[in-house]
Amino acid sequence: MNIPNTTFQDLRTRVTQKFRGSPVAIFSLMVIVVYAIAAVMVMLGLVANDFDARVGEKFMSPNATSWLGTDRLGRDILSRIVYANKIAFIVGLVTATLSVLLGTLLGALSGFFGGWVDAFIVWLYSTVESIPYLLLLIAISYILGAGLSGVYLAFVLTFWVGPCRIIRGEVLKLKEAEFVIAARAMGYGPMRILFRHIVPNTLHLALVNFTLIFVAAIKSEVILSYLGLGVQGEPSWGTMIDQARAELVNGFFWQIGGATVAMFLLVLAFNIATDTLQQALDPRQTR
Amino acid sequence: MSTLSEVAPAPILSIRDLSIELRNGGSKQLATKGVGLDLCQGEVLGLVGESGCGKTLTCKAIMGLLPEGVGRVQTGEILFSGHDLTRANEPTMRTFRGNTLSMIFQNPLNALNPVLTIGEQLSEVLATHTTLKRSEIYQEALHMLRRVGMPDAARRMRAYPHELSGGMRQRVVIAMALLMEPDVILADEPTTALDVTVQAQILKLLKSFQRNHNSAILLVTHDFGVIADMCDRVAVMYAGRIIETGTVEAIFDHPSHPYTAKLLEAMPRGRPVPRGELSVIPGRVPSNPDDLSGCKFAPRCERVQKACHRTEPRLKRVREGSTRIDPHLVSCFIAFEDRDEVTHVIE
Amino acid sequence: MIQIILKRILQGVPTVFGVTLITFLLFNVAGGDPVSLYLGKSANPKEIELMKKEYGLDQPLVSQYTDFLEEIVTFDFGKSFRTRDPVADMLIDRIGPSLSLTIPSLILITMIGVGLALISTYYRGRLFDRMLIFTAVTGMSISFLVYIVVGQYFLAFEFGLFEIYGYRDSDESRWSYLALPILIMTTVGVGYDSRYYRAVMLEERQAAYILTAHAKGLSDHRIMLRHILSNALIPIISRVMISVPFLVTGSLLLESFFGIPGTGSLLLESLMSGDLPVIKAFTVLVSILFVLSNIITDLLYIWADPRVRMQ
Amino acid sequence: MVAFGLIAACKAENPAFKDKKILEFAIESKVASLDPIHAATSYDHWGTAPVYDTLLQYNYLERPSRLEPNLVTKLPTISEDGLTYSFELKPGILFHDDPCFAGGSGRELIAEDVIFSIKRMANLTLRPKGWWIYNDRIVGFDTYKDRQRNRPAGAPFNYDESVEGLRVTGRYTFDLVLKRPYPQLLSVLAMPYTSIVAREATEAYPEDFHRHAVGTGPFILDRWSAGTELVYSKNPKYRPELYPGATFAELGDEEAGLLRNAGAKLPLLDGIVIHIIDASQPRWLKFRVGDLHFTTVPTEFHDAVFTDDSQLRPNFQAQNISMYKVALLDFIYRGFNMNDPIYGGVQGKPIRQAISMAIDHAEFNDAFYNNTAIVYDGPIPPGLSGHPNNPISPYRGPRLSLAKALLKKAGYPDGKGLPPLYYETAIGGNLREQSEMLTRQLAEIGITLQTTFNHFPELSDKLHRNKAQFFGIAWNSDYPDAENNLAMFYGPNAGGMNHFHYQNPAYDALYRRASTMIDSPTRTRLYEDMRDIIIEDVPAIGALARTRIYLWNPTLKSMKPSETWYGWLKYLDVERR
Repeated sequence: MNIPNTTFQDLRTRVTQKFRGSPVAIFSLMVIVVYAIAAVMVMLGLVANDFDARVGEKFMSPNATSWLGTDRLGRDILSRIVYANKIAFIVGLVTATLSVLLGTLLGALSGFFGGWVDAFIVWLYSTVESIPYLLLLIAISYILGAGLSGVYLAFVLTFWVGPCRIIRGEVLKLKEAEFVIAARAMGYGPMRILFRHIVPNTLHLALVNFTLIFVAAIKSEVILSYLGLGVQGEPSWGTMIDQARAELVNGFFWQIGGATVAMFLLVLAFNIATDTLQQALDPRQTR
Repeated sequence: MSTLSEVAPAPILSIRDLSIELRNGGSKQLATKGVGLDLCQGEVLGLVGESGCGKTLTCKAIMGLLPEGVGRVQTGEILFSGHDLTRANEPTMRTFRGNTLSMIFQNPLNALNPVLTIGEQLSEVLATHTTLKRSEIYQEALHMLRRVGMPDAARRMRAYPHELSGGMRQRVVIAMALLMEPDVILADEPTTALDVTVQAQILKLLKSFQRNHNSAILLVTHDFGVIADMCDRVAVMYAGRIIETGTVEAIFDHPSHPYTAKLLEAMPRGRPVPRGELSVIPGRVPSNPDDLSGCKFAPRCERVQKACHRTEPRLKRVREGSTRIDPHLVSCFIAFEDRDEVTHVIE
Repeated sequence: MIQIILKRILQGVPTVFGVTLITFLLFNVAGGDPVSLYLGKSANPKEIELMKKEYGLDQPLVSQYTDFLEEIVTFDFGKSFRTRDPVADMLIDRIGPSLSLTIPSLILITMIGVGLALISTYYRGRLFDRMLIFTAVTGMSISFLVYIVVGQYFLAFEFGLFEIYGYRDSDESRWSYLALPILIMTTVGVGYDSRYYRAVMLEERQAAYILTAHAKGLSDHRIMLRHILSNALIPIISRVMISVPFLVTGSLLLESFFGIPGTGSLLLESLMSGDLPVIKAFTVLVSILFVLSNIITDLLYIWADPRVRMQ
Repeated sequence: MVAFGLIAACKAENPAFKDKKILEFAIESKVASLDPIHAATSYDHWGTAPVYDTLLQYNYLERPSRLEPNLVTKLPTISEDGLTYSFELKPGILFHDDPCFAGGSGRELIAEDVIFSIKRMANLTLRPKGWWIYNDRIVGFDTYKDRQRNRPAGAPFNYDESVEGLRVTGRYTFDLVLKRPYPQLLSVLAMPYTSIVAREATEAYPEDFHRHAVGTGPFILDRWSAGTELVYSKNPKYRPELYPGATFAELGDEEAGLLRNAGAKLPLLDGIVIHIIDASQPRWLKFRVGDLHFTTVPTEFHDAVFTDDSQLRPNFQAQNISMYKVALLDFIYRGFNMNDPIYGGVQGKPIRQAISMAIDHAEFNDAFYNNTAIVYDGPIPPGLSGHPNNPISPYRGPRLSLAKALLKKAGYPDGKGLPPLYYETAIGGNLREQSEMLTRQLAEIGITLQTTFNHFPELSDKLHRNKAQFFGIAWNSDYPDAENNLAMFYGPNAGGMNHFHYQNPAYDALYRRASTMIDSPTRTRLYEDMRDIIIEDVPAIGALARTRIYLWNPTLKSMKPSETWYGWLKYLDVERR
């Protein structure tokens, strides 16, 4: 993305304008907010506390007490879906934050200092990139064992490449910008220039990458769950879909349907938000 | 219609009360308001003004190429060859474009498709508008390339745009525009991207073509030097409005709008001004002129009066520089403050 | 030309080297010990030690690594822990079915994706365009696993349109087994690709030379097909070429769900059973392919873009 | 999509199968090797059984399964001291035709072949998975193995060296001499590991004998497509063997049509196609559309098949689908690391007992097996002597108040002060949900369970290295003798099959005594004593025995499945295509 001579203020205005102009984008933001609130409520223990409790017979159809029926262990599916939302948010947030931080740090150092630092970091990410993403993901989580921490690490070690590459490119460009040259003329140290002057100007790119990775993490968790490597001990949409695969044949589609729809809405909202964000940040694209 | 128009030659392109609306996200604004221009056969009309005043948009509106979903003709008409171009459908527009009505764009590098050869980009104009055979098309295109002064033209036919220098690219762009010997050429700052010596050559080329074919040129520029060399008449635009129009002599000798005067002051005659230097007048062009009541130039005007802020002045005829066929019009209260003579009003 | 190619190949060497290092670190250093599996459930410590010795797993790490490098250079990856077949043979056996799945899918995805993008660019902002974007974003938001499970259950089982599972390596029957996996892969892929190509083309559409083309009075068809498409060719080539190494890796999920004996299912089996020789060989081969396809991409650029050709 | 449908509509019917009796079924995992000495899993057994023969086999109809001679004329004569077993092969048994034999035509099976096949178990370069069955059993076998192991590098394995306990006494006769009594030997000789192979074949295909199956069995391997299917055709030169008659039949066999082929020459089929389908959904769907003749019911699909009282649902009955339940020699348990400072040893005994009382196996049975499994106490599965038919354990759950009392007495009231219990289990199927249920049950008495899911190699590695604190796996008996299960708690087996690292001298003494005895009330009493020690000490909390449920479409005839052995495909019959 090429955003010539725009201040961060301009970007913020453009983003707000873009979102205001699109009802779909506003709707997507609302969905994200609702999900986020639900996730916080789960964390505070206000809702879905009974996700692990036996509330009835196994495989009950939707009824007055269990709106989406029960699973094999007689647990309330709706509670589990809501609870899994928390997991999705944690997985998404942790993965996206760490990946973007790591990617930005390495990308910034690489672009700014050049030389062997750059050579090393470029080598590192082109190496990681040339291993198929799913293979790397599975290999890492296989070695770390199933479970949440393995999932995080596998995701971060796989996903940092994207932001790193982009931030590096942007830093390379900004390095020559007038305000950077001015800062140099003021005699500021390289670290101050890099992290006070250059990196803040790449925040919009970090934001877009953040949303992209958030979605990628939620979707990849399903695949890992299918392979038995996903979240353990707590319900996640991935484990629910994986569990419910077999139930489709039995004629119980509440679990797979519910988890799919729940996940679909959040991912859709994030996709739309990301799109809107990208449009606002890169006005050349009128998507 | 006044009696004057009966004497003047019939315009080949006539713009009446053209208002172009721009949409940006949810907000709308008028980029031009009530623009009126007449272009006669064999005439070069200069359109001058700061960047963003609506010159290029006006040209695009004539071509029917306003950015889709963003720009729209709100009111007015553009008469050409018996059609109102603001209402003409795409197929009709296509028969005009590149044929009897052509346009030369500012930046010659961007105006050429980087992955097609010069030859193909020239030939496709002929392939679209004529029924010539391939070999004839090739000959025609090559001939035109030679006419615009392209050295080694036969070889250049197979070249890609990036293999040519800026001046040569602009020659290609001009060759494309001239291929069909159009009646009207819209030249949108055809030389601003080029260096001084090349500028002169390109302008000479345009001028000689115009003379030979008796074409009409609407020359968009902000360089009064170019105007002086090329044009018969001038229209000055500010904030989407024509604020002064008249013959080159009238404008240069009797600039009646403070804005025009400032522009001329800023540029000693005869010396070309590099792009961007026009904005020596303090202040900025209003971002949304319609938010401003009264004269749009008032905030920057040194001679501003109370009345200027109340109502927007309309174009009126001034005596100095007006001829029988080419009236000198200006929209400014102070231009008339000494005399309350109102001769003619053009909306 | 040959110099360019040689130079690019040399530039790829550090990447391949990096992949070997990562692979080695992942599996030999961080990974668990696969040996006990292969001795069966009645293994005893003595037998475990013996087998480690046999496979060189008791050697110092450095010499294990140099052995691994030697395997790569000689393209002799030894034998699978699990099946005892030479790894090279296993990969060769499995590559055919994977390619029969991935190549038609890639071709369909690209053709449909570019086609839809062209139509969408032509009708930008109108109903077709909005529908396409909506469908693509919706499609992208559904888990791949759901496509597979639901596709297999409804299309193949309930409606009986497709074979449920299996593969037979003969020209007549192969496609009847592959039809549904290819359909699923294409459906998912088209969503992503048409959106991407559309963005690319819309960007081209904004270019100044497109305005010139319009000003010349060219027809929309000519502008779409000759001017926009030829410029979009470069991003299209990039996108297609990026996918090329993944043609060989097949599809982990599709292959295991539909019983296609391709490299994807081989990889999954190997990962699940800790079959290190196969995993390592596979990873390194794919990274080599990745480097090679990058080189080919560069060469294609030269063909597609006169600007690159000059340099 | 229509176009795709059209492509798919030309269904892949194999013309070679026309008018033939071809059996098709699916197994859920790849066959890794068709070399019998590698045949460790039931999938390998399915793959090898059609091609190879063992000396002994089980009677097809009789239940409980009883050994009967297969390649031999009769069961072996056993010397007084129980150490020498004498066998006599049936004459005229031919190996399959194969280029490895002179003239390409299979030669006759002789006693040397049996001895050769046993010696292959000593060849560690072949990595025999069944190495343990002769380990420390046959006179001279272990020294032979050691000698060969230490042979100079590059030297070939010497099969010609004689072993004292492996004696050829004639063209068709041979003796096996044991170091000490090994009453399980007969069962072992019906295991696929001990299938008889031809030396010519192993030498002709040194690198890929595991893909070139050349045996004496009822079917010949035509094709083995990696990972997709195994295709067999009838062996036209199969020795004259007949379908068993009514003498062996159980009640109901006749009604089930199992005697219709009595006296017919085997095999009845023209060919077999074994599909390999690892995912359960497609395997099940393929059976439901009739592409497969029979299937086992994946546990996830029990609800689709059974009503809550484990009867077939009406739609299956309407389709004339038949069902047969095979009780598995199955021991599904949760085991402890007995070396653990808190949960292991003597100090951990009350905690283990409390945990045992917290676990409700009936709930597992209901949720995961639709009550088709059998819950029992101790390590001896149903059908074997020593198995308790009634609940006998005072620690069988759910007894929550007693469990809490025990914990309190041990100093951990309501689990307070107890560190979390780390549970190791495998990945796959519904093991995740199982662990969730276990977590919930243990939480009732205040014990926190933290589960780690492992790939099978990892799990077995942890078990071998004594790294698993608490673990859940299943043990399938290798042969129908409780000795196999009881060996899991024998001290010297620690680090091997004794995953618990359980050490109890009294138990070991009982085991040593019982392991050399043949089946007798005395031995059963010893088994029961050992069983009760395990129930009291709780190194393992048990147990469930799954019932494998076979369903078959009406096109399949004379089906009486068993998982004690897999050689019974030769008795099956299907409708012609």
